[in-house]
Amino acid sequence: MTAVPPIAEDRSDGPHSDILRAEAIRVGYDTRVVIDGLDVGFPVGSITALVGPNASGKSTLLKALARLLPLQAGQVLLDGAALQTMSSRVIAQRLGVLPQSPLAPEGITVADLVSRGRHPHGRLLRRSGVDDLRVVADALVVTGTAELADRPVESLSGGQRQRVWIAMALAQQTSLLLLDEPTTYLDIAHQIEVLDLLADLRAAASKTIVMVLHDLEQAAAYADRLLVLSEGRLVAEGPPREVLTEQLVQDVFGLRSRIIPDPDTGTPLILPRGRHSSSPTPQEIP
Amino acid sequence: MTAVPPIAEDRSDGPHSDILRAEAIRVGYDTRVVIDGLDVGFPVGSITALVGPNASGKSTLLKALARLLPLQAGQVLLDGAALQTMSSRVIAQRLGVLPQSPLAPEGITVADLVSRGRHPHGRLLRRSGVDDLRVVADALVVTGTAELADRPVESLSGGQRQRVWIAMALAQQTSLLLLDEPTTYLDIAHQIEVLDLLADLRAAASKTIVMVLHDLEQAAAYADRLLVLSEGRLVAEGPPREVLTEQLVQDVFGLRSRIIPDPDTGTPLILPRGRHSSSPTPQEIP
Amino acid sequence: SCSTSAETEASGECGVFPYTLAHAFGSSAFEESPERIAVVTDVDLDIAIALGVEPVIYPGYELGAWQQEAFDERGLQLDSYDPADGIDFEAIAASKPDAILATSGWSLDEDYEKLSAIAPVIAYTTEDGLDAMTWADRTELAGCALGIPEKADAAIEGVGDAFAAAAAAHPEFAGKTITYAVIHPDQITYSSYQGSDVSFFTDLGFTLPEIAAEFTGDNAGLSKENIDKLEADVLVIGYPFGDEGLLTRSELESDPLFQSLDVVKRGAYGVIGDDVASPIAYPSPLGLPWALDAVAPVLATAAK
Amino acid sequence: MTDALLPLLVRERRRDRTRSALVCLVLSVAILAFAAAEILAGSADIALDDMIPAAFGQGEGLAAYVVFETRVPRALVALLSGALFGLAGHLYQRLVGNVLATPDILGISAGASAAATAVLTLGAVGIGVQVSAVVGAVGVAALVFLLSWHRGVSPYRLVLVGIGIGACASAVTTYLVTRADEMSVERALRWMIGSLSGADWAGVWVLLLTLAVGAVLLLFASRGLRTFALGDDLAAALGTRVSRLRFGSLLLGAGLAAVATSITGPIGFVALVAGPLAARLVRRTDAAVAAALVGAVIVVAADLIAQTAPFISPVPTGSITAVIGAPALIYLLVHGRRRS
Amino acid sequence: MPSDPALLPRAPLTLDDRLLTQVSTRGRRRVLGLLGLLALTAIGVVLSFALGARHIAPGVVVETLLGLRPADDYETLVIVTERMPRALLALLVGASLGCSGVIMQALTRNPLADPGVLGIELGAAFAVLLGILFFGVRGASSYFWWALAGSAVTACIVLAIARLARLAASATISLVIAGAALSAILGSLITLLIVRDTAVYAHYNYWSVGQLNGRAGVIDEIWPFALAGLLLAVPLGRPLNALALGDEVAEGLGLAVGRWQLFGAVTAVVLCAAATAAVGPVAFVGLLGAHTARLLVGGDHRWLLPYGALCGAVLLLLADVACRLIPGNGELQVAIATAVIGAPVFVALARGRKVVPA
Ligand SMILES: Nc1ncnc2c1ncn2[C@@H]1O[C@H](COP(=O)(O)OP(=O)(O)OP(=O)(O)O)[C@@H](O)[C@H]1O
Ligand SMILES: Nc1ncnc2c1ncn2[C@@H]1O[C@H](COP(=O)(O)OP(=O)(O)OP(=O)(O)O)[C@@H](O)[C@H]1O
Ligand SMILES: [Mg+2]
Ligand SMILES: [Mg+2]
Repeated sequence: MTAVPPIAEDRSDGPHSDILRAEAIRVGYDTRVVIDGLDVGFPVGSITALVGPNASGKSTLLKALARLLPLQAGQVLLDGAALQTMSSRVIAQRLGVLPQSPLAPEGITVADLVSRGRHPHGRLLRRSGVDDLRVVADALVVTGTAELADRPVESLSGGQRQRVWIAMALAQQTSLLLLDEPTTYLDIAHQIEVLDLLADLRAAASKTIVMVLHDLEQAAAYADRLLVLSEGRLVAEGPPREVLTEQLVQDVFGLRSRIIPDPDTGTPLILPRGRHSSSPTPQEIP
Repeated sequence: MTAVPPIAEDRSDGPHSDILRAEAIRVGYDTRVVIDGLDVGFPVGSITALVGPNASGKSTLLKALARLLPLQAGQVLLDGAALQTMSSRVIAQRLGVLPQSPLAPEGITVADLVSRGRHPHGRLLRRSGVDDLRVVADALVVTGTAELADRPVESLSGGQRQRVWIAMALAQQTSLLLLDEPTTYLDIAHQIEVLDLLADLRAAASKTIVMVLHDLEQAAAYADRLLVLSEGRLVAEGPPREVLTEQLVQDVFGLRSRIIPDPDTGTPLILPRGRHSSSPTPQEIP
Repeated sequence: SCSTSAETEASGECGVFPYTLAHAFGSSAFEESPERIAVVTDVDLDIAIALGVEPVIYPGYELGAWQQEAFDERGLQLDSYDPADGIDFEAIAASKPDAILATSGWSLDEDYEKLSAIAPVIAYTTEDGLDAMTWADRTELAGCALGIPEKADAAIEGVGDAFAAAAAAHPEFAGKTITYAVIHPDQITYSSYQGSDVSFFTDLGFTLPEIAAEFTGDNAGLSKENIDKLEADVLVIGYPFGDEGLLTRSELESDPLFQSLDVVKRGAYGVIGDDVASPIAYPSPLGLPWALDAVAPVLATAAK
Repeated sequence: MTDALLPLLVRERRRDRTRSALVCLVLSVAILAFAAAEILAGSADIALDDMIPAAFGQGEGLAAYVVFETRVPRALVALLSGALFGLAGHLYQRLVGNVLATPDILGISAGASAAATAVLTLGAVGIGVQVSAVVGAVGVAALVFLLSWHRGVSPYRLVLVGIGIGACASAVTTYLVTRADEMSVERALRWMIGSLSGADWAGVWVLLLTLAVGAVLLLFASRGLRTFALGDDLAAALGTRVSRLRFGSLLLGAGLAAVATSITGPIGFVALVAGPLAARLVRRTDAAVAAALVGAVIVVAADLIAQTAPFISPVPTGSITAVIGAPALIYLLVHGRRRS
Repeated sequence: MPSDPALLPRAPLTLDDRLLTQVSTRGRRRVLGLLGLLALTAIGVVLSFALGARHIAPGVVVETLLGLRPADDYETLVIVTERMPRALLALLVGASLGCSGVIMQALTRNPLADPGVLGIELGAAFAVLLGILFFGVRGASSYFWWALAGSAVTACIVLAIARLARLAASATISLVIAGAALSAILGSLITLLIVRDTAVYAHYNYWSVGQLNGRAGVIDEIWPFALAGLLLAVPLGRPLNALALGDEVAEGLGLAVGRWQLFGAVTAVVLCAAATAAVGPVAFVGLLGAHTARLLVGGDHRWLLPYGALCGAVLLLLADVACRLIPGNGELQVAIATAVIGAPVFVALARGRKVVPA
């Protein structure tokens, strides 16, 4: 990974500049409507963090945006065109998805799995060439899974596996990435690495990134914009520092917390106040 | 759950008081030795957090402690008796495990899954009685999954599912709990809730808890003791505030960070310094 | 001679060459009377031998007792092919036949193409010829196509005479009703239903009971609960696959339901084995007389 | 880093391809060798000099008949039907994601048999039987798909419905066969076990055409099938139209299996074993070509044994396929590396 | 911020109670379902006494059951010597197969596995054939012992192969593949043995059609095995429940995984082998029965086992009655009726099943 230019804080908000827009969508499952009448747009080159309590509909929204769930009403526009009218292949070339808990087929190797991300770019008769392999290799390297290329996916540790899935999404080389909890299972260093990588991608290739995160501090540190979902409704939206308040955390998550600025960077630090999180005798940190 | 007494900081270290001890164990998989010659003990009523980078062997160690992986050398003692000599059932009555990413059989409902945690307490022909049902109901309630009791597990959101698995481990009612990343998929409030719950259990029922965590702040806030694993070796061990240093984070995780005390509780806050985590213009937090 | 109508309308004059046989799959032309004959079914082997023809090759099923007898009598040493995987076209081609005798044969519809590429096939004459033709029709057909109609007539007459003689020797058969049932491995079959080829019994003077009209070729199975439908003056039980199956002979005879039949109480029943059940089911000019010799005593005992 | 990894991946890829190519080559050579042996061996003695021209339809007389009309089409039918069975089985196993999922278990073969038997008992012959077998199979496939449709088709439901429909269809067959009272043992055997004794050029052309059409269609499907293993969601995310592809592949597999069945009868086990064997040989799960070749090898070799092995020959080919395929499968099962 | 003594928001007690009632009403529903199935079984038995190829007046049936009719009366004989043993046989065989189907599917974690999946059917068939061919074995009762021995041996071989294969593939897949492979080999050998002998073919065919007709005599042989197998299955509910969660979780729950797998396999083999030996390869009943049960009660094996047994029994009983009722004088093979009756129910259940679209 090379040095990257500072992030341009461009937050043009006109719907016309949104690469992806959901308009009055209703989605859900067989008997359950999860989201009803939601409008939301994602500007080109932005990083949006989708936060909210469990079962608030984050994954459902992500799936709807990637047309993995049929819309019951409304529409999703990709670059102004309705997703429903586009071919699966064209969508897959422009929009990559990482589901929340994907399952690898038995026996598949890391390299093989990641190379399946190249699927939307394949031609009927052309076997994947060196170009494809270069993309795969790149994805493996940036996710730190290069040494694992030959290993069967099922023999990896949880964090290794998660990074392989991220590599697959990256190998798809789409300008739009929808990631459902990409940092799950990762150790803190790898979490930061993955988030840095996403920021790099946004900066260097102007990718648009939408990701579900549970860690509000990371969301605040890396996203331009926070979407706060609660019970299927959008309860707050905007720059992290404006959106994230102790009140919001209390209202949305039902969590008492204290929010202080990072002494160095100024990004908000959310200090949860669980019943046991306080220690009777504060100690000096060495 | 009733009010709990403050956590007694009793850290008697004699091997005799360890409810679980690993002695010079070597474990691994078919071709790969992951941990070799590790000694570690877990005192009764302690909460131990197992931290370390991905692939450092945390899950492997946990599985070895729960005799889910055969030992290649050494032994694990549960209350002084070697695990290998004990019957599975007796072990299961005293030691509960939550694997890193368990898979529910298709179509199973939440209540059904959780009630399978009662397995080690069942008699051969006795149907699960009201007592069992009450334990199951309790486990559902404390994990906040009571409303989901009748839903098929596969129709839950990631966080809901994770809590159901935790409920199953709790329903096992063991004095020793080995949890592999119990907070994965959970929103912050639920993470805190689960950790509080574990602290409650330790305090009220004097359970011994060993858990893998990636969030070092939470590990520091809730554990009496941190075990830091790296490449299969124990590189640090002790009270969180002593163990957790910027140097350690740098050495073990390769992550630049700044550690400050929580202004209220004094527990360490680890502020990662990713390439993108600093903002050019620190802002005031509302 | 008794040509069937189907035959006369489509073929040349019987026994005169060149001769064209129109049959179910087209027609076969013979310039002169064929010398080397290949047969592809058991029944056709019988017909050939009954007509005094020595086939150049035949399907090597285990020979029936009547066939073995004929082979021994005439000292026949014939080539055969192993029919376990169907017709061995190669072996038949290698035997260089002038004609292939196939007046019977269940898979002829599938095999005809490949057989006719080897030599003209003497096939059954109509689409339903397999079921509709009697053994006499087949013998007749073979006689015409092989240029030996007189031998065919003689063979047919010989069988007729044998039956007439047996009927005369056993006047007690006349007018008695008879039921012929076989015990298959998986069911009891009422074989002598109205409309089936029961000439073996009727030629001896027996008649069919009324109940025989209840059964048809499609519906000849008989539940053991209804075993009383076998009642008649005389009952013959056949074991086409040997003394086993749904009920072995001893099981049958000790069965309370069977024992409760009148005909059984009277002792007016007989049991015949696979050696004769088969030529009765697949009659041929060679097998019939032999079967008659074997069955007549059984019938006589039962009809006493 | 990438620069270090790329050559490795390329090498890996090349090794995989070389391995695949090598396996396919070896299989092809084996097929040719077995087919040649089949053409050379037989109950009739033909001089080699007559054999060569005869094999190309040039000779005359006995040699021409035996070689060109009997042995060559038989070898070709063995080869082609084996390939079709192998492909169909492979396709279904990937479609459903279950090794037991062959056209048999999904009721397809039963549908073909039922339709074929129905028209057989109505008195139809030849091509009519084949056409109705194919129609029956494809019809059952479509029915199974439609009955299991509920906002998309989950493989599990597909299989359950397939089992049910298949049970009905085979009941129909059994019923028809027992009704057709005088069905000879010989014919029943041929129908049940699968025999190549009736192989002729018409069959060869039908099989060849089917294989060609099937191969082209499979080419379209195969890329999408690669993503199936990742689960329906990810497959869709990668641009595969999951339901459409599943429906199409279901019909395709049904068609392939039915055509082969209508010509040779149900040659057992090839559909089941070809896929897993091929996957273990080339160490990848998406080995359609290898599966076809494995199918072909099995049937050709089985036919050779069925026709020439001492003591047992000739026997219906279908009775030998398992004797070849099953031990190979067990061997690979026990000794194969855990990387399918 | 000082420690706050506030508690976790404690759910009101009523929720707890509602949950309990919810759970227990579900239990009650399951009990009711079980009673319903038992009633259906009883109805099946009664129907099987009352209906058949021959029309017998209900009064006669009742009188026969009460012992009011002369023992040598034809219709009484039909009921006593034909229908009663058959009903009993259908009951035993159906229950054995249904139960063994549930176990096999749980052990292999494969919904396509029928009880014959370990090669039991073909093993039995092969042994019967050897008996017929080389030892002059005749009659359903003698077939029974050969079939039993054959399926036991085959199942052992399959288990051994699967054990050897464990390192190379997952255990459940190995089991399934090994079973299929061995079955196929035996099938071939059978064909080779019978292809030249039409009489043996016919007898093998008779055995392999799978029918209750004419097999009443084997009741004496089958009942100890069926009963033993069903008893062995009683303690299996909980272990199978744990096994369904995967080997690791099961082990964590205190299940000696390997031992219970073996025990389950043995039980399933005993059940299926006895049933197969008695009436021929009709393991399909087990597949249908197990799935029907699953669709009715869900995945709890403590319920699945009895439900599976009863579903199998009901299915076979009704099918047996149906195949006696076809117009005409004969009967249908029970396998045909099983499919015709069972399959539509099965398809309907499978369609109605609330599966989340994958
Ligand atoms: N396959 C499904 N069938 C039915 N309901 C579902 C399904 N998946 C999710 N749900 C329900 O829809 C709601 C939203 O779920 P969703 O997965 O979108 O939540 P989420 O915000 O992603 O939560 P998490 O943080 O736990 O992943 C929840 O109530 C959940 O139970
Ligand atoms: N089933 C397996 N077969 C072979 N190797 C394995 C298997 N599972 C894990 N490993 C390897 O063992 C090592 C330790 O893995 P382990 O799962 O214990 O890591 P971990 O510390 O739990 O990591 P994570 O935080 O990613 O869960 C890793 O190198 C991993 O690749
Ligand atoms: Mg989610
Ligand atoms: Mg882990």
